[in-house]
Amino acid sequence: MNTFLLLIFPLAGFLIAALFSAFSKKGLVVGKTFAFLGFSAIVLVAIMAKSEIGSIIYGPMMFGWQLQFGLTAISWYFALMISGISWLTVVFSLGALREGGTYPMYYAWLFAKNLGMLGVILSQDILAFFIMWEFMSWTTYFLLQQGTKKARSTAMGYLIYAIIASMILFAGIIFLHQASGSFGFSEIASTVAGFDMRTLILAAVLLLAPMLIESAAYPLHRWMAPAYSSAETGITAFLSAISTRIGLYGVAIFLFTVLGFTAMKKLSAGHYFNLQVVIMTIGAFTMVVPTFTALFQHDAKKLMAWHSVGQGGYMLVGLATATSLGVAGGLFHIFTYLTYVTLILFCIAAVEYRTGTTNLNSLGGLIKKQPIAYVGLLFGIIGLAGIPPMNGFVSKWLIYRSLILGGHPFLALAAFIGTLGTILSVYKLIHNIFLGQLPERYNDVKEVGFFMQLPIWILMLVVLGTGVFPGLILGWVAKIQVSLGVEPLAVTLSGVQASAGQLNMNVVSSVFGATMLVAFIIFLIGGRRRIVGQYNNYAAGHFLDKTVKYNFNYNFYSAYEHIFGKRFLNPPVKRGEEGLVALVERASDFARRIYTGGLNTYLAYSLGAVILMVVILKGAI
Amino acid sequence: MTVPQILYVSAFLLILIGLYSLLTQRNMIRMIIGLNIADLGVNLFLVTIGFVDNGSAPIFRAQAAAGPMVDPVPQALVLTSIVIGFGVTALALTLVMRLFVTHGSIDTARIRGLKW
Amino acid sequence: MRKLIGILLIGGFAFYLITVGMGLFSAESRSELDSVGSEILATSPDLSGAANTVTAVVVQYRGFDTLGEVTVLFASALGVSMLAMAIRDGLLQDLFDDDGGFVLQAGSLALLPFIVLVGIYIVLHGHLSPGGGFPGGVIIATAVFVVILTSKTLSIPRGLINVLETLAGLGFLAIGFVGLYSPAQSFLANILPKGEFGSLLSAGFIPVIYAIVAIKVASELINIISKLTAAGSASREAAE
Amino acid sequence: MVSPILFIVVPLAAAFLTVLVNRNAGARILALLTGFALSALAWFWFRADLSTPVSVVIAGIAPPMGIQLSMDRLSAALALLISVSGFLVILYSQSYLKSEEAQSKHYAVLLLLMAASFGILLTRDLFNLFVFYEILCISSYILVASEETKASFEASLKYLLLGSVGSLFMLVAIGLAYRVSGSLAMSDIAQALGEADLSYVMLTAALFVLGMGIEAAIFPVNTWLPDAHSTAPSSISAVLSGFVIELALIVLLRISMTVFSSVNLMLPLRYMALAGILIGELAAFGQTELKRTLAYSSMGQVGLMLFALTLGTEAGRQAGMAHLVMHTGAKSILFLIAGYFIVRTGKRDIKSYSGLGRRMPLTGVFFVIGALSLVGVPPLFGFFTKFKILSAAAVSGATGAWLGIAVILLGTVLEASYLFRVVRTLYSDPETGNTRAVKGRMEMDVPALIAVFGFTLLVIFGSFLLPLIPSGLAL
Repeated sequence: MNTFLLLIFPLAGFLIAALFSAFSKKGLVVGKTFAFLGFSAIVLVAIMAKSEIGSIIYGPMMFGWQLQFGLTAISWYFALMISGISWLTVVFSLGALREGGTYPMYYAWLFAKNLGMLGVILSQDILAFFIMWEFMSWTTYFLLQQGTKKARSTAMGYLIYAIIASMILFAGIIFLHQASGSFGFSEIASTVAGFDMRTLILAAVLLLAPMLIESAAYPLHRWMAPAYSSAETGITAFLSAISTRIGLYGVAIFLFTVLGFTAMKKLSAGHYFNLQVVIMTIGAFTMVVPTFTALFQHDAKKLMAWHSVGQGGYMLVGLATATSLGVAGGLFHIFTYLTYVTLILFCIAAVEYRTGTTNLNSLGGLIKKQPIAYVGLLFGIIGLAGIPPMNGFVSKWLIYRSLILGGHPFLALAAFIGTLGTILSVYKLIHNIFLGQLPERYNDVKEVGFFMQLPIWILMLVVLGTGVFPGLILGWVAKIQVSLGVEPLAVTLSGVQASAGQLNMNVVSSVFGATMLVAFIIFLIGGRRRIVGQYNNYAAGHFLDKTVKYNFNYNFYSAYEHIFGKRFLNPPVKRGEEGLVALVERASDFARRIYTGGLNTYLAYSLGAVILMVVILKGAI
Repeated sequence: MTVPQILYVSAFLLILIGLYSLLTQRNMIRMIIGLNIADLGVNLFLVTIGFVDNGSAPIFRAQAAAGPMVDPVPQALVLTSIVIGFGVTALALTLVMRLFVTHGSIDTARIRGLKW
Repeated sequence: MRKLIGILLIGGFAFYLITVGMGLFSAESRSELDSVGSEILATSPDLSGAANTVTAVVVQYRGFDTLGEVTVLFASALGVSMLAMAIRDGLLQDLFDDDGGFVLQAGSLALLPFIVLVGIYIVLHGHLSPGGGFPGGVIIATAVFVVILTSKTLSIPRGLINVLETLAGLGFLAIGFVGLYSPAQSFLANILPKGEFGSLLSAGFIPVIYAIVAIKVASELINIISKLTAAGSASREAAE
Repeated sequence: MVSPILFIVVPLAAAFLTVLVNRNAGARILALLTGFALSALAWFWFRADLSTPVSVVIAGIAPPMGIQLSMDRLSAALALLISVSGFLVILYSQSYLKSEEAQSKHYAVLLLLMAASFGILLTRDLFNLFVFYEILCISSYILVASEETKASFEASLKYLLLGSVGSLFMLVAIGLAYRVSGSLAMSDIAQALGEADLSYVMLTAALFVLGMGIEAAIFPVNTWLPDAHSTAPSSISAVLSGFVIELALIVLLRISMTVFSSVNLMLPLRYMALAGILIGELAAFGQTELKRTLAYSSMGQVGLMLFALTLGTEAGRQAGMAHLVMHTGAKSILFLIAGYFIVRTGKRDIKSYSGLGRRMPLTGVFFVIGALSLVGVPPLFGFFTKFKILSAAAVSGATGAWLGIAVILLGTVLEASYLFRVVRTLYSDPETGNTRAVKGRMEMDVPALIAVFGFTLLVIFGSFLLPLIPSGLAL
């Protein structure tokens, strides 16, 4: 029943909100209230649905096949994340959305997107999966448009990638349906087990490529950062947190359930094609390249969007190891990343709400104006950088550990390099927004209101809480591993107690806390503090007054950028993308030129067609 | 060569001449004439199909004609085909008149506002 | 280049048309029909009562085609009148500007009744001899065309022609309906008495339909011609 | 007694009468009533038990001497489609044609076109088919030209000359067929051609298929389509794209599969279909005018239908016909709305429609729904038909089936990208100066809105029709 409601509530919400926005010009307050109530209901239903894991509900008949939906361990995990983040986004937007903005269908599309995502994770056969997948892609497109003017063209970029992904998946489903005669996961798995190598590779590519596009894996990632960063900031948070991770859900489901372990083993033993190596390599590139692209962004949202791409690489690598530690790390990283990216983006949104910009070159010094946003951002970036005691440390630890134990030194190296880039860029983020000189125009900036603070507080709590007691989440992750057929991780409340490695976060955080305490004590008793004004500066032996701009926020890391920014991080993929577009345009031009407008030519075509047809008919005998 | 063979060949030749002028002429009026020539060829072809050696017209008279009658069906078809050809030609000429007014030309190479 | 492509295509087409066609037609020397025509020839005198079998085929056996044919004419007349309506800028003014002079005008007017009479004769004898509604209708239209060519100030009674056109079309359909709801129970069934074979009043509804077709054809043709020559159009009258 | 012949006679009579009425209001009402009557008639036949086809012989003379019409399930379904969409288009024209002088003639020609469509559908006589085909062609030429712009005359004349060459080919083919069979009834010809010399049949088939294929817009002979569909009045574009080409396609397929069954026409047609999809979608991608884009998209969609119909399996045919119904709905929506945009802005370029979606919210939503269905997005009808086509292709084992799947999926990507470029423009901020050009009320007039809404309903709920769509292509 709750599973059913999990689909019905967003659907009803979508329809009601759409109707409401179609017939009412104003009424943002009503919309907000409705959305708050609706998403609260969805969260409640999602929590209560736990008892229904394993049950199946049947959807409508389609092509002679009864669509199946149901909860599994992994889909409950995702359902909680989806509904939770949606709820937080809605709470945040209670404060963040201003009257008079151009968000006619904001809540309607949010509901619809929820329906799409919940549908994808609840579907228990590939037909339902595909239908909900398409729905999700399209609603994302519409949701992305609820933002700036620029959002429309970047959303178009997303749409094209999404359509290509859908069409590949479409081909895969047609292919698997033709091969197995069924849409069910288990029937397909048993058919796939009997495939020969070539067919198996085809099936794997057709199923996994669209998931990799959706999760913005390396060479197919270029749509994501521009699209997400130009959306409304609450939406950016929501999308970065969970939307792309549905692709990873797909990878997990397809690898472990639809293709199955037999097929995966077969694919990973091949000499000329090794699935695991391919996915891990993709993951490694995704970890490194987008992270360093993020480093050189001058817009906070864009920077975070590039990190969303980069962090996906860790999750992908973790899942692809197919070991107990790695899968747990990948799955847990999805959760941890979700928490701190939302936290960071909410804090950025809070700053944007007051200052009207997310441009890192023009912000600065807001630490005293928006202290809560500062602390929230601090918590978030500590998590993002993978430093204890935040939860990001645990998930990254699991992934590193699995890579080292699994004998993938280069991957581990890539992961470390990625983390290095992350640390550098999050430093840029917090420095350019909150530290340094406060521009005078921001003298009147205040902290944001209650509704915008609430999600930040909640998320700070979660980031720290699940960092100190990772077992809260890891316990469920172990259950997911059981259901996927992976050996479960031995988990305690405070960490991991496996033979492959042990981690006690209580100890780690205590040590961390104690160290901090000691440092603080030393700071208190050691030096004498002198508080100076922000214009009390000097450079090159000269004191600087107000009139002189002394702002080293501007073009942060421009030296690094000069060394390797523009030269080799982006170009190959960018050139490929541009080349493809040019190719399509040229092909289109060629096709158009068939229609010359000359009547004689057209008549010649028809006569030629007759002759050609006779020739083909004769040849066909 | 028998009579029907001559007729078939001339019918085909007429069709080919008509099509050739459709393919190569740029003057719209000439193209319509070409269409009419080809139409003529088709009509001749249809009539020839009903041919019977020493056949007479399929009309019953008081004094019975000697020998067989030719097939009446193709003749009826040709009647229809001629009428249709007339209708199409009239419409085509009207359009050419309008085109001449709007484009100032009846050359297909110049009437290429719609392309690509 | 255009010619070369034209010749190549035509050559290819001719190759198939001649080889394939002639392969079959080379054996062509039939002393009797092997088609449905022979059945029609055998049944026509009884079934239709028309001496001219072609007429029987046109009006009765394939009467539906004739309805379609009349509709084609109707459609193209509609099209011509819709599209020619706007030819107002004297495109053809110089062509038709001169009248034919008194002799031709008077002569054409004098000829008018005779040409029409010939037309009517041909229409009415369509079931007996070559001729019928189509040629007859064309001849009647020719009478008007001759007058249009010679006279500058002819005003065509458009309203009357439209009414005739519509009534003829509806009449054709009505006869069809009579057949549908008569005991014969099929559209366009020939239910009128057949009369004596070979006489003027024979062959059931065939002369009636041919008369209707003649009216239709004549009125459509007059319509088309008068539109195409812009006869009686507002601009022409205004130009004078 | 309700005879199928009424399908042809009623619109014909109405067309004759309309000219006599010669008053715009009267003509409008008469056309509307006729459309409604035809829809009711079609509904009657659609609900009737047609497990054995109902045949009607004209003048009480059975074939081969006479002409036979036959109403089977396929014809009934298509007749319903034609009459309902004809009715909706007439409804739309009530507001669209307001400024036109010769409304009564316009409606008369439209009714003739409908009569001819039914004639083509029902007749089982090859020459009778030709006659109705000619009526269809001539009325299409007239309707295309009735926009009375420079471009529409050009398009109409090109269409006319190409179409005439096509009918010339058809007539030669009919002559050749009559020569070997001695009959004009399709069943007799089918039998005779089955025993005839193969190369003779090939020439006949090629001539017939490409002659009729001109109206059905199969790939190399569809050159008239982008011109004609883009310059015709939008209501007529909707008719031409909505059911005329589809109808010609179905009848063409029926004849290829029954009359010319001794040669493998499906193979060349399938390749032509694939070329059509690729060329059509690619060419549409590079267009800047909305209606021309839609016209090229029709070319691609025709290819899609033809591909499904030529797979040679039951499932393929059913999928093709379902897609045909879907395309009627979706393309009509898009063309009708495009017409509305042109009326409101006086411009044809996509970029001059910026911001219209916000000013006409309902219209904008309908446009998006139509576009989504054309692309094939799940809850809408288009997804079902596309899925059916692809799965039918996958199981058919026909030559080129997998190539076809790849081409179709590629075409879908292209289609989505150009259609949503339009949607993006509709919802972007209006250009300066654009506001001034928009005249009249912002939302459509009521009849037009109802018409578009009708097609939208079809596109949304069409999937429930799937089991009702027949697939038999028998004579």
